[in-house]
Amino acid sequence: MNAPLPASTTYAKSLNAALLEMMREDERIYFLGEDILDPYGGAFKISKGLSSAFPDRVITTPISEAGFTGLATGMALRGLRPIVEIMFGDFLAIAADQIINHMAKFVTMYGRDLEVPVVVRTPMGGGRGYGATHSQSLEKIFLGTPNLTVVAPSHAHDPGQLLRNAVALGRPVLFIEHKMLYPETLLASGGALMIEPLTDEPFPTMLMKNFSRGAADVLIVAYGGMSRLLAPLARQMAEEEINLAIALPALLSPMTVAPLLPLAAQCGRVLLVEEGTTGFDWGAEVAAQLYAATYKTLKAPIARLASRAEIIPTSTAGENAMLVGAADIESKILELLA
Amino acid sequence: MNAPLPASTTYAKSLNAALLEMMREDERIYFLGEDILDPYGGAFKISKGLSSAFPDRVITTPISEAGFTGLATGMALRGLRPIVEIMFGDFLAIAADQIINHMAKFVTMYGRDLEVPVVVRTPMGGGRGYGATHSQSLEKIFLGTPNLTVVAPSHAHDPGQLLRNAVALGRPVLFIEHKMLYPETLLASGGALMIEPLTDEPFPTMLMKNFSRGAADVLIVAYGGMSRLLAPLARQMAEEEINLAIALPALLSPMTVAPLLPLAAQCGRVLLVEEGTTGFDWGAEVAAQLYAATYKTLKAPIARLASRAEIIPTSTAGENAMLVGAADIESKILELLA
Amino acid sequence: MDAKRNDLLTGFYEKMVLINTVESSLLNLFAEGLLRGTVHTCLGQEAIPTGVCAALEPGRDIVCSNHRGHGHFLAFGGEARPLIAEIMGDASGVCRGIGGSQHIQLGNFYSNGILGGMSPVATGMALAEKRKGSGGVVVQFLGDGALAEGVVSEAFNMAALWSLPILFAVESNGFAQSTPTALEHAGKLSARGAPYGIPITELDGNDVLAVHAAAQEAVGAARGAGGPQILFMNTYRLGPHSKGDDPRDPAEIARHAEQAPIPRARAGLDPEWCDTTDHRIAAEVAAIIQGIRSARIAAQ
Amino acid sequence: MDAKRNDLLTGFYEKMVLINTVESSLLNLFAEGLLRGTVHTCLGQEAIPTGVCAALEPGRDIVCSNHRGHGHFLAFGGEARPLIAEIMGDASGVCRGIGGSQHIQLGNFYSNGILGGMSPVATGMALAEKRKGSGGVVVQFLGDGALAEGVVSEAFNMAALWSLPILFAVESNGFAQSTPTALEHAGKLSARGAPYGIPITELDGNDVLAVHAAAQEAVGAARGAGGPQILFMNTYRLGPHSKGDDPRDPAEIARHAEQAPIPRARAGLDPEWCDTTDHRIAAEVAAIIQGIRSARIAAQ
Ligand SMILES: Cc1ncc(C[n+]2csc(CCOP(=O)(O)OP(=O)(O)O)c2C)c(N)n1
Ligand SMILES: Cc1ncc(C[n+]2csc(CCOP(=O)(O)OP(=O)(O)O)c2C)c(N)n1
Ligand SMILES: [Mg+2]
Ligand SMILES: [Mg+2]
Repeated sequence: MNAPLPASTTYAKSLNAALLEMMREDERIYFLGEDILDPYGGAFKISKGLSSAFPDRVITTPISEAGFTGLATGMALRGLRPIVEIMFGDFLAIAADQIINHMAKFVTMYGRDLEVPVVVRTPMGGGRGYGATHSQSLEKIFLGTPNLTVVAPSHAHDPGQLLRNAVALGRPVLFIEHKMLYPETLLASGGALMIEPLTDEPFPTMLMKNFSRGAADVLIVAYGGMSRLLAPLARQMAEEEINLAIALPALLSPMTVAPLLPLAAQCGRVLLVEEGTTGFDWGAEVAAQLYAATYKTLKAPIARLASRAEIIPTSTAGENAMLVGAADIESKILELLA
Repeated sequence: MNAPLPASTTYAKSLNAALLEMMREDERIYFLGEDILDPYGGAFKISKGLSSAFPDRVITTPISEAGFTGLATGMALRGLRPIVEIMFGDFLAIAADQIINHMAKFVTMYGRDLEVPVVVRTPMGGGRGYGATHSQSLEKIFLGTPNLTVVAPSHAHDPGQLLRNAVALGRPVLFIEHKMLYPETLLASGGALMIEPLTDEPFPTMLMKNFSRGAADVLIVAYGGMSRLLAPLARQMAEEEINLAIALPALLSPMTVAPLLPLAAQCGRVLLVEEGTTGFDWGAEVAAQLYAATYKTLKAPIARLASRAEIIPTSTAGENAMLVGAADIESKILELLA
Repeated sequence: MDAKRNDLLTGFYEKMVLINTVESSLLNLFAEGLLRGTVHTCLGQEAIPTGVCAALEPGRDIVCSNHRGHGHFLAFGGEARPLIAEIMGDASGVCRGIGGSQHIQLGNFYSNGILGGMSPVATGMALAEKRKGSGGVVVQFLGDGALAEGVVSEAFNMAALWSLPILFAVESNGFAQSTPTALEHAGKLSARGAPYGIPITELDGNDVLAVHAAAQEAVGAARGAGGPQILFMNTYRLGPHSKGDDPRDPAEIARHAEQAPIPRARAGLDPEWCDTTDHRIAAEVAAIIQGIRSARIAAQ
Repeated sequence: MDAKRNDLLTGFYEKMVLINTVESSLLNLFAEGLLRGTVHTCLGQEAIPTGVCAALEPGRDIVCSNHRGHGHFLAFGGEARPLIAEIMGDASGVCRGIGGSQHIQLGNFYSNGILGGMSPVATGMALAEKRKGSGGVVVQFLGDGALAEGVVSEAFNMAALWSLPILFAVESNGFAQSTPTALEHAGKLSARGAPYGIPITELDGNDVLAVHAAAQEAVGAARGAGGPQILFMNTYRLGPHSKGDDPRDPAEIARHAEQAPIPRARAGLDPEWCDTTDHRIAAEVAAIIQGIRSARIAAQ
């Protein structure tokens, strides 16, 4: 199911290629969103070329996020397989009712399982100075929603393959892409880094290690855009002989920590990193589950890193101070090892 | 700030009386929502009498939850103090963008603190057979939103006083009322139960104990409607000589476990209970914080109870099986003590 | 009245009486404590589900209903027994007692309890049917109150923009819960779809033949690539909003009762046949309920 | 042209040139890498902010702006230096560099980056001003694309229902980002407010005197208890949507450039004075930017 990564493609290109391929293979797939037609091809160009190849199945929508998300749900209930693009993840809040009280409900609300094969993809995250309403990591409001699968590939994943798996799932998937990952070349093993899947699900957890002998000093669990900070940090720390095992789950919700337990037990020190604001975050659930499963066997309390619980400033200095950064991660690692 | 509870009033009456009083005292307070005018007085009758007393400041709205929530934000930015009723908490999802990307943002997004004194109150929860879209505990999607205070009084609180404090806060408050609490008489110390505030904030944590001598066997942390299950259970377990300390925080977010630590340390066994669906829930954050703060001193892993991660059935049998119930709590307590 | 018209009317009368009887029985069951939760009946509005759904082909057309959907379900061909069982929370219900009154699905029938929320979903279904070339038309039932939800406007725009086969069937009963239309809608409510270029027909929603004729025309237009249509049907709810209290003046209700769909249809039919029909249906519904009760008791 | 009209026009010309100069400078700064994030300029649309805001009293009236708000800010009396500094992410900016281009507030000016989302907020402000008896009027600037957001319809309804002092000022530039109006709106876009009973004036948004006259009338009506008003102003954006790529035909853009507000105003003024004014403002804006740069370098 998870084919080997094509050599040196970017995160954005992987998604774009998967879309083109899927639409070629399956007539039921439709692509919907704002400003997605060629030559523009979407605000982040993920749909570039799609409308030229499939003019009938690529539908540019009015600026009505709730409306066209609901539209996609209706299409999915009637046998099509729509993929929706929300231009910025921040706008998901507009479609929250359609996702929570419609799309996800239909799967089981009627006392039997209905197929609702719809994927909502969206770029999240800061780092580009877009300011308070265009930089958030709002996926956390959807975590734990019954019948909703939330997926966020890192660039150690093959995001295109994961998108294919999301479409194949037959149930609603919220597919989170960090906007800073788009231009990144997908990671592959090489140099100090070893990358391999830790699980073999449609949305696997990837394991990135910066050592080949010995054991990990710290297990880092992170997702999505955090791989952009963690890969260089892992390389750097390899030189300092700090052994990092970095688990990057793509499946955020529903979630189990089971695949992480051997690693957690092995190194006894765990750090969770996410870009969303701190408090009632992804890491809370991961930490709570990990603590319960490793009870009293860890060497130190689990460390959690997230961004400050504030709005995201536009200025570079403000944004850097507010968002979790590589320096924060580094000092937490050192703290854990102290 | 927290006056003594009036004798034997109900949760609903306490809210209603506070509203009448506040509107009498402060001309800036407006009350907005669907079907709130007399003689109907709101779907749950919380606004009964308000429109007769203050016809100009009680505004029945179109069925536009996003619209009138945004309306209230605008009023608050211009010096009024609106209180919004969302008829069922499930409909908050429709107003999510207005709450997250507007109301809460304005507080600090402009580089200075703006007053945004708006309270959004809403009934949540199941137990009445209203089915999948009228029974949820959706507050969890708003927990951790920067600049948003989420409050959920139990019936060991004085909900009317907490509502006054919410209005006085000068910042956006989401005020969650469990619909099964409305007819309940507010709890006061008496019989086997001792009730006292554990903290002295505007939104205090109440401590309910079912013993007067000795130490607690289990610390239960729960909020909102869970007090309805916990009070009788505590009385019953008093007879079985199982000592329960039940902490009922009213302030869900932002949250600190600091006031709970002495109790947690004392009994070493902690159970978290909430009605929302399991996973990425309120208890995840509480557990993660508690584990970190009590590191390796607890006698057992923290137990978490929540409802099943499914849609809420209408049938009595289905609803009872899906929602967390007194029997679930009881057996978890016994499990913890086994 | 010609024979065809008479045949139509007798069929509609039977359907309307069935709907009325089921709804009244549900209110009784609620009063008896045999039914929990909520139940919104369409007493007095029976002509709209009956007339509109008679213009549909259940095999390929689709109904998206709302909180007040029992009549839509029955008129679209749903059976009374599984519906009543569902609302009673019985495992033999059409959705195993899980959905309940506001969340029902069977075949091409779908309802949900979020006002207005089904409008874009229904629009998406219409898009799908159009693309699949099924010839199916979607009917989305909406109350007057629900027209204030922004997502309905978004659906109007999309449906018109892409010329989709959908009929927005507005049941304008002058109230949303306790609130009269004038307190929640500005301007001309029936014209809400006009700026989108959607053809609107406003009509007496208590005249079942008129409703049926208008629906046939609208569904035909939608099916024939005429794009979305709006029927704005004026009616009046004779029962309470859900169960229990009704703040309206009883005299006002009584005045409207005279103009309700069933008495109006009756006026064109043989009174004796009507009486027999009423009794027959009453007995059938009573038997259904008795059956559900007995099964329940047996299961205990 | 009479003297008063001439006075108005010279003032408007200066304001429009200021707006144009600031916007062009921002695009240059972006190209230079001195400005991050996003920047939506109103090049070619200068008449609307200028004409509308000239009809307001900044002390009591309120402006709710959108993503394309620099012109609104300057026309409503905001100063260029703190605006430019803000967009450059400088701590000396009007919102300390925290808000940035799309999130600006000062006095009675508020903007946000969620399309349509400010419509109900602005409506609430109008309700507050009405209840306080301040006599203030709220102007909510909206693009044509944003009219598809359901919450805008909800705001139209509430504003009309309660007869609130608000002017919805629609800047219809024929595009939303890359998408022409015809691909995202059905029917007659300018009529969207009609079913709510809101008076609508459609006009040439590139004629600053016409915009001003219409705005004066609309603001006056709103202030005088006439309820909400809509100005639907046709214009054309000469710059890219934000920075960078513009999929439109350059010939189309060039054609519209001739009809842009600044050349049109210029035609009624002394060309020599215009040149002097252009140079003066260019120099002023350049000096402001130089000042911010120097301060930055000094701080490093
Ligand atoms: C989004 C949403 N808001 C509010 C409600 C609560 N509610 C249920 S029915 C109703 C009134 C609906 O009025 P209308 O649309 O005219 O339909 P009617 O009940 O008159 O048939 C309300 C407010 C709801 N179910 N969904
Ligand atoms: C809710 C929301 N959806 C989408 C966007 C992204 N976006 C920013 S501007 C724009 C186009 C807006 O078009 P219009 O309203 O006509 O204003 P114009 O840019 O033409 O001035 C879009 C889609 C947004 N900011 N907010
Ligand atoms: Mg109605
Ligand atoms: Mg535009």
